[in-house]
Amino acid sequence: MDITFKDVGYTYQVGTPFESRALHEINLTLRDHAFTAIIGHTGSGKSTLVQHLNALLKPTSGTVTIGDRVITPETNNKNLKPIRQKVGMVFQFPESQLFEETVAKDIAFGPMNFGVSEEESLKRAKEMVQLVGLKDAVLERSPFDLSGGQMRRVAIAGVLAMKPEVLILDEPTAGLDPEGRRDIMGMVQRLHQENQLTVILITHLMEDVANYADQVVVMENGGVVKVGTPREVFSNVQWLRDKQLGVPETAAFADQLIKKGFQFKQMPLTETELADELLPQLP
Amino acid sequence: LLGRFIPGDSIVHRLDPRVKLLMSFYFVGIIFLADNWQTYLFLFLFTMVAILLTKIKLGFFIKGVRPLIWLILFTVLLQMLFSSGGTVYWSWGPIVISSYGVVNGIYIFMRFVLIIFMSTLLTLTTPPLSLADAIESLLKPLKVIHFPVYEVALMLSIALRFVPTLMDETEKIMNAQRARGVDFGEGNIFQQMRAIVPLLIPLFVSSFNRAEDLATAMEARGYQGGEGRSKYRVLSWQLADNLTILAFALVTVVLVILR
Amino acid sequence: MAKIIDVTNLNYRYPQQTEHPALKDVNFSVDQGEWVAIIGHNGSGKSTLAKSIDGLLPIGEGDSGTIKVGGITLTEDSVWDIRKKIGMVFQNPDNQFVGATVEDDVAFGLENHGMPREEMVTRVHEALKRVRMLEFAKREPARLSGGQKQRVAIAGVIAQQPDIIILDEATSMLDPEGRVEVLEIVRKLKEEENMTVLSITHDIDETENANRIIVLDDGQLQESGTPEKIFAYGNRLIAMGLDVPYAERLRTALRKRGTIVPAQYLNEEGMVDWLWTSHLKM
Amino acid sequence: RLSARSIAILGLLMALQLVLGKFPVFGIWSVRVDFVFLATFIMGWWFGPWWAGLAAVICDLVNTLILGGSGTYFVGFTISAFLGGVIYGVFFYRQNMSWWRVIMATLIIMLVVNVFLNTLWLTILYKTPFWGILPIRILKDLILTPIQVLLVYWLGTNRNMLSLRDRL
Repeated sequence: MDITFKDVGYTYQVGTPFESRALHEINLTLRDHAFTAIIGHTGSGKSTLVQHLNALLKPTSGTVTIGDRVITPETNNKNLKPIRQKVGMVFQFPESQLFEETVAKDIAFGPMNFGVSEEESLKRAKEMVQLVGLKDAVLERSPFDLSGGQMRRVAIAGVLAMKPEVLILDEPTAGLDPEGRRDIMGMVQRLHQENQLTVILITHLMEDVANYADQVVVMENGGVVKVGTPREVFSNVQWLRDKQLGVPETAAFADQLIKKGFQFKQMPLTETELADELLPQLP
Repeated sequence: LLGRFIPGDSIVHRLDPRVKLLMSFYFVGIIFLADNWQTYLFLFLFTMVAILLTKIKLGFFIKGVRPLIWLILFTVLLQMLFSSGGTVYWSWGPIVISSYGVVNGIYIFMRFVLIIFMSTLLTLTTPPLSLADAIESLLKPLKVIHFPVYEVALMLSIALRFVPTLMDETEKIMNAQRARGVDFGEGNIFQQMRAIVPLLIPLFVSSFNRAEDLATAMEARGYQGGEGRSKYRVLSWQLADNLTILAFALVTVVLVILR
Repeated sequence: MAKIIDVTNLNYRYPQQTEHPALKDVNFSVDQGEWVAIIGHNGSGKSTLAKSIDGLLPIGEGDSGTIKVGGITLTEDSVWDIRKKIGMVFQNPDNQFVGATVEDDVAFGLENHGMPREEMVTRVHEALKRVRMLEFAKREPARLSGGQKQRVAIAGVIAQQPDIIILDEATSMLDPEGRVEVLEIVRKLKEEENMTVLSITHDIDETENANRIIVLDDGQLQESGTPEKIFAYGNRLIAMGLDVPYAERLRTALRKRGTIVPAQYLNEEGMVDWLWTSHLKM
Repeated sequence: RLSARSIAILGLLMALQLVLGKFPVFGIWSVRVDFVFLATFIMGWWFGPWWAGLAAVICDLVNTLILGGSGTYFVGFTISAFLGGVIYGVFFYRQNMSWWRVIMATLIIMLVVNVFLNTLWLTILYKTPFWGILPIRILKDLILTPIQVLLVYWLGTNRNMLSLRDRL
């Protein structure tokens, strides 16, 4: 399911004194089965952009095409629900959406809203708990008795249980420790590779972009300023610095080495790539 | 962000919030004195002068009437239809439109409008925080009867400080649940009631967690009750404040004479 | 050097979770002017340790040990004096902002100590200037970024002029810019005021500034050493709740490919220099 | 004396009460249902009549004076707010939740506070004819009562809310 933006603009609180333009002239295609990372400063419009992907927001100008559904400013608010089942959204700090008395019920909540039977939903809950790396024993516990990292996984399981085709994650590892970050990102990568999920990731962590994404969208002041593969985007270290976007550690390190006279065929993005390229240049 | 305060530099803006608060209470009191067209006209003129002094457009004041418009129309209509006396213009069974009724209706309308204008004047010209300070300051005498003034003031300021935070949070949770297939405000009454469960529980839980964090931070910064605390924010009473009180006193005298 | 924090045989259990102790026999001390980073994965007891030093935890039966701050033993009577010596910055920028505006928040701690208003005004002004938030003095917290809110929290600490600043995962919820700003300010405070810093963190940049790193696991002190020593643990750092520094990752990757790499940990600069000199020898 | 913790929790609940007043999540016919009463109920349940009453008073002050809610400040409505908090406190503070308690508390608040007192205040303040608006008020409250009963009972027996109370 491709998602296409055509001349999309979005303005908050149109017609009030607080009117503010959050997006303008967005033209973008997010391909089926791709892993896209969206980067940019806080306030650059990333979160507004992704809320168009499951029709939580409708464009104030232009059109968003999600699979075979076309969303325009005139689209009726009803009947948007099927889109939200197909495009699952994990908000930042998603543990704040937990509310049920047990983990199982909370995970089953989403699918049941989309008409899946209770029995089937609870069965999915059991699957999803394993998928996000938790033990069956948590199913009957209150989600509020779990640790922060476990709550985060339950919340993600709650979205996965809807069996979406597209998974949007807004900084899914914010506030977690390195181990938790690695686990969550590993899980996302598995979902992408094994379950063929289209993944859209908002992140500040350039390492994650370099390691997992195959397309990067760079946003600034409500517009898209660059789209490309991680290597294309990260090759120009100076451009990244000018935009104050943060440079992946490998690229930054390689950049220092280039200044010292090292040469690389292409900009290395991970330490293994860098090591491979360094090997022939060392005694 | 909060409330309806419109920043400005008028003489009304600069008045001590305590004076504005007290006088807006007092105004509700003296409006009971109005009982004929002279008194109503006088109060109307007085209110208009006050509004003029704020340098804020009249439209903002009229907006304050909007939420009560049905109550106003309903009250005015009942007054007009069911009070008898004077010349009868039209009647049908118990329903009578008389000159007395029409005049009464107009008075009631004026009463509504004047009260709303005056309290709107307060909220438009006074920042929320100043009003909170004023409330605290005016509660202070209650310390004599062991009323927990400091604690209440602190709660009030915490409440004000967290309203925008919780507004954002509410919005966020609603979006998250919408993404999980919840429709807010749609369907029959039971569906609508069911829809708020996934909103309310997270809100209560998050408020509780925030409060715990906040309490820890407060204690880490040496908060041990209201005793012995000093205050960073101060209010200062000036000549204009005394003059305002004088003006209201004069209005009262005039009203009594005009009655 | 004088020990400004001295913890001996500290044992702690949370009232609700009596079966599992949060801290077991913890012993450690911090010197005046030292920057100590405490690391450990989530649930290892780091935050518990920080809070117990400030007397912020309810003490029950079976909790034992002594905590001395600036020579004073922490007791129910001395806790308020000790809190004056310590400024804490917590994880969630929103939940520690007490005041309705920036300046009110900075003044909150001073008000608690009954400081005369004139002095408060100068201290608030000075503190906001130090964290470069002066122009935001009248702002409400809802209009600030996470990093700005944390800077205000630090201003609140500065205004109280404590000897110690404890950062309890203070940068973990910030975006990269916010993180850099906050760390820069803390670094300056330490240099200019000789303030003692205790930072609980997962962030590698934060630990690089430290003089010493302490590793907690399951409520016990596992390890203590210079960043160089701790960073050399390579991939084991992840289980300790810390990222692996980039230079260390590269050193491991090169070693795996058979390159003879230096035996000890090198920081990034050191790594570049070493690569460069080896490169020249070719 | 109140601990920092209780002050913070009450302060946050007050903030929540103000926020809930701004989100009319649903309505039936033209009766707007907001959830302000749920925050008041929680304060009464957790902190007792005195604090719940006091907090409700402060919320009323904030709502009318600061947020510029409906109309003007009038001491009568403050009395109503106070009584609402007190009644929830009397019925639920350190008491077991039961259907009849919920029904009684809700009915008393509806009849005494909403129907009788609030109509009286309008009559005093705006000379609105008492008997003229009483039927409308009664009709509106007839619709609201069962909704409030259900929601209060549900919230008061919710496992997550109970565990929050245990953490107090």
